[in-house]
Amino acid sequence: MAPVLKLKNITRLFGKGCPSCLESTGPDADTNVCSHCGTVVACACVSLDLYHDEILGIMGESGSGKSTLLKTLHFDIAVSSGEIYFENCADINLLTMSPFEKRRIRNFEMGIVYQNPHLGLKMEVSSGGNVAEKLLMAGWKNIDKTRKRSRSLLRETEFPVGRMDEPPKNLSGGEQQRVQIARALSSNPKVLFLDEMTTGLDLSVQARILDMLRSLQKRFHVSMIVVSHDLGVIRLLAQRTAVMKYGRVVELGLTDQILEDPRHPYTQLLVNSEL
Amino acid sequence: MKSGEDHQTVSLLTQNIFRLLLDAISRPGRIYEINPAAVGEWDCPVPGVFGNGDSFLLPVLMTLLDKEVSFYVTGNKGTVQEMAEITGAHASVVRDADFVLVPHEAKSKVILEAKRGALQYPDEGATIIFCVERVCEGIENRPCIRLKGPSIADMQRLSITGIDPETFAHLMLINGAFPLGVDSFFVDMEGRVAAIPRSTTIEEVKEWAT
Amino acid sequence: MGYVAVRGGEDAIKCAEKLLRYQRLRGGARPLTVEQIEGQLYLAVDRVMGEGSLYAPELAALAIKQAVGDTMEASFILRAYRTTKQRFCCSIPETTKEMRIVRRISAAFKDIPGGQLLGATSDYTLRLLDFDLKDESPQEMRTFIRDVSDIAREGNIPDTFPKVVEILRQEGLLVERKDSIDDRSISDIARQSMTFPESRSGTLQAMARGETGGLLLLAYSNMRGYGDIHPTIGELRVGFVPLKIIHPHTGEPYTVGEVRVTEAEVIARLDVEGETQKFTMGYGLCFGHNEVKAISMAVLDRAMQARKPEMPSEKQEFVLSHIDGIESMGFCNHYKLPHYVTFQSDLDRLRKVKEIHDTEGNLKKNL
Amino acid sequence: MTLKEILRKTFDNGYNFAFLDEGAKREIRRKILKAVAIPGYQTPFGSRELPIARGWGTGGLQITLSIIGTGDTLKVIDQGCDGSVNAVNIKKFIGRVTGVKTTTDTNKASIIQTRHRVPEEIMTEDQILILQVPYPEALRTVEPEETETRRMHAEADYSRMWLYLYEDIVRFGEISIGARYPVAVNGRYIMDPSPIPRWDIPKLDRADTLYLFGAGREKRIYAVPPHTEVKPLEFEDYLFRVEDFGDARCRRCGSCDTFLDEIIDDETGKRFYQCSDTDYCDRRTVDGTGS
Repeated sequence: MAPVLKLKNITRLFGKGCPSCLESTGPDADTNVCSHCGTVVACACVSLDLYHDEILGIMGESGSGKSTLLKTLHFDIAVSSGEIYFENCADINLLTMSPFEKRRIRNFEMGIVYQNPHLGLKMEVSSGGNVAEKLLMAGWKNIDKTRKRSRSLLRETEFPVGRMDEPPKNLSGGEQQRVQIARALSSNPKVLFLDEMTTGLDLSVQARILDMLRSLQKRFHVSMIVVSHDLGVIRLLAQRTAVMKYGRVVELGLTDQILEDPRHPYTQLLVNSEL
Repeated sequence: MKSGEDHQTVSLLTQNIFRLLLDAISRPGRIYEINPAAVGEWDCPVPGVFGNGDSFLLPVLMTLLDKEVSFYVTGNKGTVQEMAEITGAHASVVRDADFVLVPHEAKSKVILEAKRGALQYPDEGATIIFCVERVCEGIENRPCIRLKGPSIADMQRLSITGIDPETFAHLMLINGAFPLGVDSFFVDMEGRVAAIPRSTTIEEVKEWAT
Repeated sequence: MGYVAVRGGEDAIKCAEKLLRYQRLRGGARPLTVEQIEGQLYLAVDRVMGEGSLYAPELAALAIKQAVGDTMEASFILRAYRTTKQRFCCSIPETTKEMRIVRRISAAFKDIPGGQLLGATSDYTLRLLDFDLKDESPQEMRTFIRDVSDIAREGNIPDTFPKVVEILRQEGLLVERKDSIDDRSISDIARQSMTFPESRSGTLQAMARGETGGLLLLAYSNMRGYGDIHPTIGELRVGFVPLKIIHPHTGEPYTVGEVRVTEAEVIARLDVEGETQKFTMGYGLCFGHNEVKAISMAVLDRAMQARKPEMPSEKQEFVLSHIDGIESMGFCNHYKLPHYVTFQSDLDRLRKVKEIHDTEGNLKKNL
Repeated sequence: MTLKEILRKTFDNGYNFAFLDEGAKREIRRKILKAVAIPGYQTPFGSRELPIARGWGTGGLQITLSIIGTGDTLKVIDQGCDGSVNAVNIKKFIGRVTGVKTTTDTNKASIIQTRHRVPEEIMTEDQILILQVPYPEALRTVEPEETETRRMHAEADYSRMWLYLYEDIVRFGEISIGARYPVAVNGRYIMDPSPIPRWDIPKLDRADTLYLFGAGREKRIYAVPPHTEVKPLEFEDYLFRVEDFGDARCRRCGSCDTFLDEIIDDETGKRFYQCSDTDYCDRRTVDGTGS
């Protein structure tokens, strides 16, 4: 079956770059800083496929490039080179599209939940408004219907709907993440990106949100990419997992297999340190 | 145009012509006429820019062009230097030109290369001035174009002769991605003027007799 | 009925104009001559020329008289006059290397090639009210002028001075600007609306005609830490630069006069270029003698080079949109115009909202 | 006055006909044509300083001066009133530098420059209405940066404006915008109609008249050509509404179908209403169409 999203050789450098950047960095070189020009190689030649109804995990330590990768997929950060193909856009590399088309795809085909809710939400606007914004973007012109839809989405995320007219700045961290999820799902997107979304939350809240995400994935038939440094999150959500280090994917496979029987020494280190 | 008074006369004449152009672009496809008497008062020789019969073109150019803008003339290159001297505008390649002049019956394909502006600044799209034999109100069942869009109450018919028949297909192509596009004026040999701004959709081109 | 009553307002306007003139003259003092203003209030004249963006000392002096000493208003009068003048040609871009200098200092070096030249400044004088000025007699003035003519004579001053920043440039310590001005691309903000990001020439023009106080405020916010470029004055010059145009007939450069300007080159904190650290520079130049303006301009010029603009003084759009005195003064004053129609419209909404609030209690239940 | 006399008069004053130099007029005229060709789009222009202050109508004035000719008849209003000090001042200035006829009669004017009102009289295709604009950017309410608002217009990315209206309704139960109500022009650009009351918004929609908008300080010109759709932003269940004067009537002409000024009587402290369009009110009073 064709993937929903296909990444080919996604590379992102921070710095001016030089011909030696790629070969002088990576797990073998044990660094992501180019020794010739000082450029940071955040992602290098990452190729991944995301399939229907799948949750793909990306794990690695901070600085492994996993968050940068996710942000390039959502067009938050430009790539240095690479291609992204999306099921609904035939054979067109999304990265060659106009800002206008990119925005349309991002608004209607994608959703994202950031670790930092300030990135995903307008803190002064009501929570319901934050969810409604994407509907308004799509041309909804009926307040009552918009509110009903926002309310039901918030209910799905187990948000206390009585507080939907309060701005996120008045809410707890867990509630803010629920608003982000409701907002991300409001346009019925094909793919959802989750960037360390439970990091920093209480363990009990974390567990409830993860459960809720699993059921939402089934109900909304949305494919997800979940970035986390937390093996627990990956284990609970992801069917397949990619392990990243210094901007490279060092291991890719079924999550169970990777966690039970890691091949790459780095993965082994990660898994063992977790135990 | 030396004394102050002559300067003032030009000032009023260009005002007059500008108002006509403003009316024309506000009501696409409608015909407006330059008063021949007004042009007669023009205190400078009015040579045909592209030869005889376009004596109304120069007043239009004087109204719109000056040293702040650039222009391009399709075909007939002989007039470029003269036009630059009279108007003060500088000649440029078609890609950069603020104004593109298409003489009588010249092939209009080159307008495909004219500036269409950027999404942030669509006003940078070029203004095209077509020098034609005759513009008149279109009559049903006769060769004419049908115009629709903002600025048009219902539908407006327009008939133009002495123009490359491909022009309208080109304009439709260029102005297909509103707000990008070009704005066109058609000036005929008897001083009649019509305009088709980029916002106007050219709906139907019946077989065209030139 | 307030404003509504002011129908037939023409009479009211005429009376207001008369009253203004009356206010100016009723003290009975001898009328100020334009010459006096031009000669003895020359810093005000310079400021008005800069902000009015027209180099015309006599007209600026006249504007100051007409504006009863309000330099903002005077700049406005001068700018409005300027706008009616057709532009026949542009002067040839000039470097300030040829500047005929009357004052020049550097804070970066103890001594500089060509030497420091203090010139006319009140920087080191005690700001004590000088009661002697109350009764300055023409006789005393003449004596004074004769006595000091030795100091004032410019014979000892070289024609030109080397540029201080050249020392750093030659050592390769200065970051060269990538957006330095190319002759062909000089924009003219008086004829084209600014767009952002604005070109460097447009940016410098906007600041050169900016309001001194406005520039100072923004630059000062930067100096205090809302942004922070740590400026050092590389060189501050006051002097005259030749004004040249291309002669319309011969096509040759032709000097038509000279203008007094103040120029500030501010060296600011280190920037990383490649692997080494370098200095960066901010530049300011304005009509007349106005050091606070030139320095503020240079500080802002440098601040706007910030890679990640965060503070107001670092944001080009913010700085350039708010420094024009004529615009900000006009808009501030426009709030004095009647607004009762819009106010009525707002009133209607407020009443409606209140009505909904009062009748439906908790309106959110309905939503 | 003959043409020559007019010319001599204005030129002897030391100023060009219509004050602006020919270069300035040509530039403004070119921008006006572009503005008409792209309805609702804000065209930047090299705004000139005028002898009246920024914010006092310099945008409208530059348009008027650029289009006006000796055959025109001019009317200037402020808040609907021909006699207000600012309107008189502007009219006097234009008269002085052009010598054109002026009028207070809406029907007789070929050019009307206005601040904050559209005349009550339905205007014809032979007339041009020029509105003075303090803030040309309708999106300024939601975004202070020009670079960003320009991008939003470029991409027709208006969700933040709609969100603003949504929030307004959530908080107040109604859209609480008074004047300067945002409109969509030709289904493309969101436009600031200048601070006219909502009462006047419907007059912009598919009108016979050309509307030109000038913002001098902000250096923008925009236009609503004749027969162009102008729709106030609204929701199906929260419709745009004009001002409601209840059963109030004009104290002078008795009108109940015009925009009214609410006035408090100095002596009695009582509230009464009067037409904001003074010319319309005057004519109704004379005609005896009033009560």
